Amino acid sequence: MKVRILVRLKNGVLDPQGQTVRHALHVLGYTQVKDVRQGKVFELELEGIDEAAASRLIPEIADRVLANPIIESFDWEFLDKA
Amino acid sequence: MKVRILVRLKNGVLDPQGQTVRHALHVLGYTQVKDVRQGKVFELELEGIDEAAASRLIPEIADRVLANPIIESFDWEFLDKA
Amino acid sequence: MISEEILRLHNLTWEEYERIVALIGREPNLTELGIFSLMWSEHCSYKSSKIHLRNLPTSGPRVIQGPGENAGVIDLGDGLAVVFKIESHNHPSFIEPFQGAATGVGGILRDIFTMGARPIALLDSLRFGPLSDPKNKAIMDGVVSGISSYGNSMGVPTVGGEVVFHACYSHNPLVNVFCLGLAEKDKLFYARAGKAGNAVIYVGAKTGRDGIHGATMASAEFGKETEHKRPNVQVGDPFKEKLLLEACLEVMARGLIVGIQDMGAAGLTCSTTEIAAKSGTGIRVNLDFVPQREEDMNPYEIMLSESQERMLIIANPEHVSEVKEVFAKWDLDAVVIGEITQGENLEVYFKGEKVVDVPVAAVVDLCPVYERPIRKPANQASLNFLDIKPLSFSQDFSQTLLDLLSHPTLADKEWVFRQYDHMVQTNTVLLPGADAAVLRVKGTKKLLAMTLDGNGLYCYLDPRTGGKIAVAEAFRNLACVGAYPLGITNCLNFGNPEKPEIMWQFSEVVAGMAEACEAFEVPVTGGNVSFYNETEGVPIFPTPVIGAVGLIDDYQHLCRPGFQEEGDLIVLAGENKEELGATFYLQQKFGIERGLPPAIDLGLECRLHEFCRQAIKEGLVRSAHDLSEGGLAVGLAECSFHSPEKLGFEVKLTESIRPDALLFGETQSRIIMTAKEKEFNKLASLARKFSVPVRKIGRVGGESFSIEHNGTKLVNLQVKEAFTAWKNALEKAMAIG
Amino acid sequence: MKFGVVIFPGSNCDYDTYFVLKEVINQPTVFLWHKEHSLDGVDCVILPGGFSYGDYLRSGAIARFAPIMQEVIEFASRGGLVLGICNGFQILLEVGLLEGAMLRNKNLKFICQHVWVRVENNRTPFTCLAREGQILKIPVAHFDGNYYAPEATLSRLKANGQIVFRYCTPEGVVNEAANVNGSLDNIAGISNADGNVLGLMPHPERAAELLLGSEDGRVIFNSVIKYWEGR
Ligand SMILES: Nc1ncnc2c1ncn2[C@@H]1O[C@H](COP(=O)(O)OP(=O)(O)O)[C@@H](O)[C@H]1O
Ligand SMILES: [Mg+2]
Repeated sequence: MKVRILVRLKNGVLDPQGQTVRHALHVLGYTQVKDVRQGKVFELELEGIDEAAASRLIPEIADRVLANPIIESFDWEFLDKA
Repeated sequence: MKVRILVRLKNGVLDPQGQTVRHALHVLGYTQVKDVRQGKVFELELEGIDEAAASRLIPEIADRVLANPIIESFDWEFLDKA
Repeated sequence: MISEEILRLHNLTWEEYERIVALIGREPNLTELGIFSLMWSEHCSYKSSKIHLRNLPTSGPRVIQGPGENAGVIDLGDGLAVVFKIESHNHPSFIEPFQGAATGVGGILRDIFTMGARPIALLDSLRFGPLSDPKNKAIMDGVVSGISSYGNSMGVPTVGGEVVFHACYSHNPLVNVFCLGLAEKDKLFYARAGKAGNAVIYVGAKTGRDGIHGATMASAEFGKETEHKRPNVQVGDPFKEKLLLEACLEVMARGLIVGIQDMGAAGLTCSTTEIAAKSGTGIRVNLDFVPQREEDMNPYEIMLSESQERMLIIANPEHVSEVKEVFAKWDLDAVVIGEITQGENLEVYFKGEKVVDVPVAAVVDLCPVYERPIRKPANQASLNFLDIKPLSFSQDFSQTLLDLLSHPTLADKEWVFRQYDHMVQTNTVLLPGADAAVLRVKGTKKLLAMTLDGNGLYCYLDPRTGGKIAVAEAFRNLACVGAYPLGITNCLNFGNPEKPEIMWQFSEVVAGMAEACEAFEVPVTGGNVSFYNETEGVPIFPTPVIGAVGLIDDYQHLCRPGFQEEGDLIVLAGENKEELGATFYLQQKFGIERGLPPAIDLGLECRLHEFCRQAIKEGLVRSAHDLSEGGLAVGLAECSFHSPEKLGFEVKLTESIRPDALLFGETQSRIIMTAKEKEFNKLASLARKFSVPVRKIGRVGGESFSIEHNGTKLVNLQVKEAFTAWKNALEKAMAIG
Repeated sequence: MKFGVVIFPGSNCDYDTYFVLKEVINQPTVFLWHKEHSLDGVDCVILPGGFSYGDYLRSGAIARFAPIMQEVIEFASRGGLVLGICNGFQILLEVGLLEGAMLRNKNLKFICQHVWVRVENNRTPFTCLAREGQILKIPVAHFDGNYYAPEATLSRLKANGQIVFRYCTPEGVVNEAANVNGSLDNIAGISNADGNVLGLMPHPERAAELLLGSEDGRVIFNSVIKYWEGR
């Protein structure tokens, strides 16, 4: 079973990386890019666990380990449930 | 218009980040996690550009700026086409 | 079954192949061929350079280990030894700047701690193309962050180095990294196998398909296609290496191991064969036990992989479980993969089959040695011809000085070293930016000084003189902080050795270096050769980089480069001559890269250094700074920039030479000192003792730079303006957009 | 008094801190291993600088789960003195002993240099020998030192005097020019509400000997000793 977890800075928290990428894109002439936010993606391969249990496990892992709730929020999804 | 670009290490390229997270999860008892790959996510807000043009622009930006094509590959999708 | 095509892919010639067949008495299989191709590559075998390197002096009373091991070792006294070495990672850094430079740092660190030393300092010598090209900017940005990432994470301070820009390095950056470690003199470790039956233990990261053919890649000239056809790039894991460092030093301290060898550019191949060859034993390994990161790896891949952060340890079987415990403590794998044998072969097993069986001596010691043809380039004479008479020297010298100071090559390098943790380990006494980095040795009164120096243009125009100057300049930098040289390591960056002109440059540079080392009576304890630095047939300047290590016996005899106090005398030791060939000034102001580099008198140079150290020891000088690129005017400006209060100066000169040669000429054997007025007589008589000319040329003070020549004001510049230009130039050049 | 310096995998200022406490300040000092459950009877725990677990996930994010951290939390809740330096500060934030979080430096580069910080509160165990407003020259060396806290947290920190150090100019002016990494309100170090836990980004152990350019960091270690002796 594969899941994908996206961790992003919360709205309102300054994102210096995103800002720098945006600036770099503008310098290169990509002015259509109005805003950039940068975050992290984790792809986890799970074994020996069913869908329901995974649906409880993933938010726990994300909240406890992968994201820092003071500055970050997360989303997740199954990539395949095999 | 919003797009999301996922940048990940190519298969076979060592992923120290993912390995370290995996190790930490195991120590915490999350042994169902067989593998972890860590990557980056970029969310771009585009303006003054239509869908077709964006579909050409995004891969170009991803290849030139967001990803390091030597060790990373990318995927992208529209989040909304407004 | 071995075709011409396969040989070509392995960078082996037909003659070399025939030699392999003769040595092993049959045709090699593919894995065996891979093993030979790695170990017989230029990178590992030094087949083109060996006969020249033999001319370097390598012995001396303090030498514990000269060339031939992972790093050189010099006796420091107090039961301590310094272990140091330099390595290039030029090609990988061009392909992937961040990872290329990072793994370069990882590799040199392993070379040092393999010997039982704790790395205490890194220095980096970097050369890039002009920053006006965004590609060069990206390479530099990646290289600097790669070094920063790996070194900082390891907790080894990067305390110095050099950064030089020239078009010849545009598609061929030079990334040379130096590391120095400290060890107890009687607890050094070497690549030794001990007796038959000893266990061969694999420790550290798992093996993947990283950089297969990396060592072969480092020995092949760059072509356009490299831009597209990128080989498998290695990714560094500094965290794992930090654990490896601690675990290795722990098993060594506990006396649990017999020998150790890092897995560098040639991975398992190099470590297994070298350990056995150095001890005259055989070695047997079973690849099924090698920890693997990827699936379905074949013996060829496992033997040739360049995965980072791995080591091979030899231990008495009785100690294996304790070794494993130590590695487990640090969360690392330690797996017995084989044993030392009584035979003389490397035997490799895979899935129950013997897949390799070759004599280790053939692999390690019997690589052909080439005496490649040498020819002086046809255009050398015309390159050396320079008539400076037609060059106008009526110009705004203040502006010229400002221009030179704000060229990235001469400008402040803070943009670079601010990204390096240069203070971790709390030993750094002289921070980056000074003539040499200076570190204290905890528990003693001693200070160690280190510097990296090279000048490609000098070597291009006159490789022999360039080689001498590279050594002399490095030692001059040591002398200015009060240190005497203990030894050098060197990295020789050259073009394609199959071209006789390149081999001429190489042999001349090495001869020049040898002559200088002999004059100073300082040994060469190791180094590295990087050939094939060419892009589309155009070679870089021949660029030797000297890594010099010096000692100050008592920390009270440390001298700094910056002006100390208003009113101090400025004293010039050495003489100003009319030498403009090969100068930075001609290159920048007139676009001229011709003529001859400044002459060097090694006898005078030695005496100058002796004098400088003695004057520092006797407390006669308050600051000392050597003159090199940019000459007197740039040197004086630097003394001001390094002074805590940014003091200006007033200098009056009377030589009857061209004013531009006076200001910007790069005559050798010169040091700017400052002294109290009342000490000058003592200083002058000390100088006479060493037959070194010294002379008052001005005074420290004021808020401007003022240089007068026979009553004419040549330079009049506000310190603030010059400082700002010098300080901000690199940051500006590196800004995005 | 007895100091304990925790070693996490990837710590690299552990020995520097130990050296200063033991050899320069001459205090009994021991190392504490991250896998242990005992604090060995120490009176002050120091979480040193470095790159625990490579800082690969987030600085301090994995070290917070180390077995020894349970003991550190327990120790702190009993009023024990805990000092986090650089990576140690980041770990204290991640584990929740201090409030807020660290973002990447505003210039997205690692920064190593001497900085000046102003002592904003000298009524803590870590600053009791300093003058309020005293300016200390201490080096920083970090990638993630850009302190952030939500507004409510920041007001609380201010109201309680929990902001202990701010980046300032050599003259002591707290302004944007002195804010090396972009920290909220120039914050270089904070304490918990009780004042027994302190985290700071600058490295006092690198500023404890004149030979290395500054002795200003000693006041922090000396304060701890003074506080503990006068308890
Ligand atoms: N320019 C040089 N001068 C002197 N010795 C050199 C030079 N280049 C290489 N050597 C020595 O040759 C030996 C083999 O070098 P190298 O293959 O780089 O070592 P490693 O296997 O550790 O990478 C080393 O001891 C090195 O010091
Ligand atoms: Mg080696």
